[in-house]
Amino acid sequence: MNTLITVKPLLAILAALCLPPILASSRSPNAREAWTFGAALTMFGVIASMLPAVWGGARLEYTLVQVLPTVSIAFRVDALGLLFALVSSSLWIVTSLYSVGYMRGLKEHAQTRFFSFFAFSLAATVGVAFSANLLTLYLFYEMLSFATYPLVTHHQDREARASGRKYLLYILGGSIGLVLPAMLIVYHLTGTLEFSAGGILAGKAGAAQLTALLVMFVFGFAKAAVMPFHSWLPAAMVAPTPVSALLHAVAVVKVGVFSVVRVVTGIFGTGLLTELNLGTLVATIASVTIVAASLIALSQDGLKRRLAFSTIGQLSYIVLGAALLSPSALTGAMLHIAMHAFGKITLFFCAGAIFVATGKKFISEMKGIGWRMPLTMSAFFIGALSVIGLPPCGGFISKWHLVIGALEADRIVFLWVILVSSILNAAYFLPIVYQAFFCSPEEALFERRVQEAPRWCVVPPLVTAAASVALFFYPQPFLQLARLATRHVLGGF
Amino acid sequence: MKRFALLAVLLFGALLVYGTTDFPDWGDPSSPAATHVSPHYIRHSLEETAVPNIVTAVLADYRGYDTMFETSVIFTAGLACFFLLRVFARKAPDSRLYRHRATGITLRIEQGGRLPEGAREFERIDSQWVPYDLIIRTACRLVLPFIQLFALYVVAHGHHSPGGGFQGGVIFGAAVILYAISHDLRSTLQMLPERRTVLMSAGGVLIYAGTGLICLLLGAQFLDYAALAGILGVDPIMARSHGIFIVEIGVAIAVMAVMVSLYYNLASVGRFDEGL
Amino acid sequence: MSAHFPALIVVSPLMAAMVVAILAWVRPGACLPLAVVTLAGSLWAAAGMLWRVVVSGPFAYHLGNWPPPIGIAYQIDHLNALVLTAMAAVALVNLLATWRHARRDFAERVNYFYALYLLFCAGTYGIIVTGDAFNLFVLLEITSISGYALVGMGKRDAALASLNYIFMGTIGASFYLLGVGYLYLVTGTLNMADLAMILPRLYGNKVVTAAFIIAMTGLFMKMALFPLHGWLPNAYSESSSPVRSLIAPLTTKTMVYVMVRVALYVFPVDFSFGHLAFAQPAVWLAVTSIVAASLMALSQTSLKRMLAYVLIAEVGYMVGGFWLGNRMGMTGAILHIVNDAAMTLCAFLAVGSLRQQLADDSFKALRGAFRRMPWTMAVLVVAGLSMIGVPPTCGFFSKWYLIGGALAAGQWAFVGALIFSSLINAVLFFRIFEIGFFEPFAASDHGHPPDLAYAEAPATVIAPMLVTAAGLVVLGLLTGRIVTRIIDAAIPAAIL
Amino acid sequence: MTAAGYINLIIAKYNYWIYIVLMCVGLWGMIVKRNLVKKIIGMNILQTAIILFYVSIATKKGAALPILAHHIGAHRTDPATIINPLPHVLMLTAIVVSVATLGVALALTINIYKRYGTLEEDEIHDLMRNA
Repeated sequence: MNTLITVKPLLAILAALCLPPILASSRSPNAREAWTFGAALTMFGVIASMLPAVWGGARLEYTLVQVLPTVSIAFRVDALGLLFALVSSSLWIVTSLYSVGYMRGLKEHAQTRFFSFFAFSLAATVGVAFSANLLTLYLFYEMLSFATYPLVTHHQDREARASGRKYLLYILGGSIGLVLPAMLIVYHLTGTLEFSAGGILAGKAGAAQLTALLVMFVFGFAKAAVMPFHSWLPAAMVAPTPVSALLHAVAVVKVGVFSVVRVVTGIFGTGLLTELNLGTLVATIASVTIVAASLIALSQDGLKRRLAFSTIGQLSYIVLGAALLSPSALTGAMLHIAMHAFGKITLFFCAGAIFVATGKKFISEMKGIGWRMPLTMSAFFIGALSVIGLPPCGGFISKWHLVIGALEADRIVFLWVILVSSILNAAYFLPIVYQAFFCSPEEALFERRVQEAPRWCVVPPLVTAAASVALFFYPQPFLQLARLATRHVLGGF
Repeated sequence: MKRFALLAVLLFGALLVYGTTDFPDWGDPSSPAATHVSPHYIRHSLEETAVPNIVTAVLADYRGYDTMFETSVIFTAGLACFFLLRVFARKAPDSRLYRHRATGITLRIEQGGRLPEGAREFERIDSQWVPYDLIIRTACRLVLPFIQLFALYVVAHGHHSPGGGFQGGVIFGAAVILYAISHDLRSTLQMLPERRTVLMSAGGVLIYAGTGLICLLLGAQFLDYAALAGILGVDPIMARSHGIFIVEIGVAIAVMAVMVSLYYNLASVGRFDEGL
Repeated sequence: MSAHFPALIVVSPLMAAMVVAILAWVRPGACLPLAVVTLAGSLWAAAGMLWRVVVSGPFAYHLGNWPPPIGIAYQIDHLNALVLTAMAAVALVNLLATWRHARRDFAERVNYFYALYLLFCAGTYGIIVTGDAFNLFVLLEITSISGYALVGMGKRDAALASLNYIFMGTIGASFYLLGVGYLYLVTGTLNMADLAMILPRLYGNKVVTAAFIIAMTGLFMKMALFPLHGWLPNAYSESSSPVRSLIAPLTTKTMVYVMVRVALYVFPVDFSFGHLAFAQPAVWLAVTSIVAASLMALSQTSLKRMLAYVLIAEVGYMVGGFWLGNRMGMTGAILHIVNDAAMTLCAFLAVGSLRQQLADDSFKALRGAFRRMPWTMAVLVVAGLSMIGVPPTCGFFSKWYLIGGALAAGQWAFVGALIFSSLINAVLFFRIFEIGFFEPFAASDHGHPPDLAYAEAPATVIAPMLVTAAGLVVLGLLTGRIVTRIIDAAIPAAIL
Repeated sequence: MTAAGYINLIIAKYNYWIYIVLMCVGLWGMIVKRNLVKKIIGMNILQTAIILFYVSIATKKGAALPILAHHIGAHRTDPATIINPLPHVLMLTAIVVSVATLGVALALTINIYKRYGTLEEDEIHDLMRNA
């Protein structure tokens, strides 16, 4: 494997990081949105331009500053990081479109602040994706925590304050209380924080200590929303929908699971975990979360809350996949980062579109809405299929790999977990779609007159829904990256 | 509180007693303090600085840098009192008291009024005024010149006998304060206005530090009086002696001015109208 | 001229103070420019010395050309050059940021404020560069007396707070003086380097042990380590804002520096850390200090008092880190002297600005502060993040070393205390941010919050604050260089 | 140690015992007294005790003042016959410091009296609580 030194990862981050000052100095809304698109496209362009090199098996590195004598703030673009960055940056473009429609449609206040912190969050997300070591990852992880706070609490009312509190309590409590000491212990044991394929902890500590460390990391990265550190996510749904869509279905939560995957593969190493049988521990925690979250989702009436619990469950698929430690499971986990992202963001976009058009938030108020908003609800249907994991949607591919992975690892229990939860997924999503389209005219709460949300709220979910379908037929870009990453993680170059 | 204090004090005392058991005996000429650095001063100060008073030599030369800051501490205290107490927005007193010199009859003029300037037969007095004791007043006037002369002697003769800038400055300051006590603040202020005390106190320290700075500008280390030899036209060792004298004068001026300024501020509570 | 920097850096603010006192009567307008130019010159000299130390190693300056231990010597090494540069920068930035406030708070006496300010700085710089144990006491008193005066001229109960400060400060300084006297008694010298040479012969001597304990107790009192912190909250909260943001970063940090200097370079390392069983109790004291101060900070209702308690906790960080006795912890402590000075300055400047514009700094007055004073609040956010310990601000990196050192030393209580204090700081600061961000609430949910008048401070106040805030991040990113080039050389090789 | 030993110890260092007593008295006054001026007096006693301590170091039994006659050659001066000048120099500084501290403390006391009309700490605290 050859290593290229290039400033591109930094450029990708700077593309978003430079945006807030520009926004702060521009007064007109049109200019503001134009700059946002510009930044999103630039970022995507820079990230996409790294694809060929990574496909070719190269690794791109850049050291920004030697911040501690043995640890630097450094970037390394490998297949896994690029996969995540690609998903986030491509969806940022779509979300920017959507945000314009949503924020204008609802005449929200403080839009400059909104777009600025949105850019900050994306910069941090890509930073996490490209981190070469745990310190850099932690840096961007914390940056993301603080950048999303003003977005979660955008409405500045009492409910937002309560949610913001909960959000910070979990996220900061986890990162300062658990991840920071765990990271320092790792540094103390090994003298380095560099992610490396075989892990760095092998032979440095006893089994009990390693177990404690692993637990600290898995729960400490509270953005991964592994139960019982999950309840910030439903609370964070008070945010404007674009935030929920991109951050709480893609960027923030995936940063959590991405960090867990990175730590599991790069710090502990799959070999060490297999040896100590620690994978099973994490997989069990993840399984509990998957099933419990799906069950809770069934009982939620708020659409966004149901989506949130669904997200909690889906995130743990990724953790589960990583914890199974078999090649297909790892590939599936990484693919699921992408596939779930496209599916779930579609669902959130739809939820937001419904809110903009009708002001409805609860599922029980949405009977017959399919007649009024057919495009939106069609997109919703496709998104739901993808999240459940049914063809012809991308979600099927990742779940397929996970199932195969469970078989490879010879863990039939977890195969059942995946299957049961898929059924539960179907049980909490499909009724929504069914009621939207197939309820009797008497029951319907809406007139049979097409009245969609503003254009910029409708196009994005259609785009992402189409993308979900397309990913079923052409999963190549992500699949190849995921396979590369798996090979790298398992040490076979 | 008392119990806690007792405990703290006893603990502290016990610590001191513990340390003291290992002290060299009192007055022991072979103790480390008497044998390490100080013999150098005793043996060499005369040949190195041409000052017979070893304390003066150490104070103003070997550890002259300390002494510069010591003078600055005094200056700081003066400035601090001024800063804390001085009342700037002076409002005119509600009433003024005037005493007819010949008869002792006292007039009280209300609402800020005052007697015309030419009324020489009246003098303004403090509200707490008591008839001056002629003996005290006269005696003070008589001894004041001698006190001041002695102060100058103490400054000047610091090289050869106990004394120096601090002692002389304090005595001089005491003379001014004695005048203020025996007469009143108003007449003292006419002799030595507040502005002059501040300028003198700062100027005194500046003389000290400036001497050091001149040494530095002449290419030597800060406060290396030997560098002044060229300017003073003497050999480097005498230059040290003269240098010490110059800074002692600076110290004396600063200390005197600060003493007086402290008295002004404390006695009049910063109002500069009526004192003790 | 640069060879004379060690003397000039102390003498020039001193002489400038005298000149300012004279100019105040002659030409009042010239006082502020003179003060600023002098402090800028000091910073330049400090940076020059730091550069020289890094390039060509430590050097000494013999005042009056008397070789130590006969005369007084200044010893410039990596440790004090670093601290000196930080303090000089803090003093300059603070004056630039707060002279407007000073004009308002002190009215006619503002020129004497500048003179005292310069004296305070001269004393602080002197404490840092001096190599003579007694000279340190004299300089300490210059700093203290000017500090008492500055604090005493504050609002409301300032005089009482300042008098208590005098009592505690005098006891602390007297203890230090007594400790120095004890050492003089058994060694016959006052020069720090000379003391360090002689003391190894005197390990069993009870006088040395007593000297160490007495001097350390005095220093603990001066640096406001719990439970000797009583003077600090009142002194800091009652003084006026330009004074607060000068004294808060400089005083306690300088005293921590003195502790480091005394324990490493006056007493031999194996005495401080090996012979005496002092390190473990000191760490426990630090743990108690951190936990207690953090809890007390929670119960405060005004920003400056809250910060005062946070400051006491930070003192615990440094004391604890230092007495861990290993290289990493000590690096953290020294780094934190610099970082804490910077972040304390940053926080108190923001508080000063808030107080000037909103005329009150109780939590209630902060309602809507983010909309009324966005820049000031942004600075406060950066300072807060640094105190919480969020990368890439400098607070994270000193905490990194401190926790790392504690892990290496197996001091789990200290690890716990640091994490606990970080979390408490997060609560403290976000409580404030919440008030500033959410309140006053809109009339209805999801409505637009009410409009508030924009009340940001003038640009001359904001610019230095922004520089400080940026400095926190730059300091954080430079941690690697500071540690490898400066702090590694500052810690004796005997510390592993 | 025998009783005679203790007595010898006490006699040999008696100046030092006195400074310890003075120091404790000063500290006690500063902590316990509730009147601010008394506290200031305690502070001065504390500082004076240290001066006594330093000056005691300087003493040598039977030695003369550290002022030389001009005609005495330097090489003929025996350090044992002249008391140690250094502590005296240091204490000149310490005296100045204590005077300076006293000045500032008194200035503050005046300001406190102006504000509260009393110098009793308890009464001041009552006033502050009621305000």
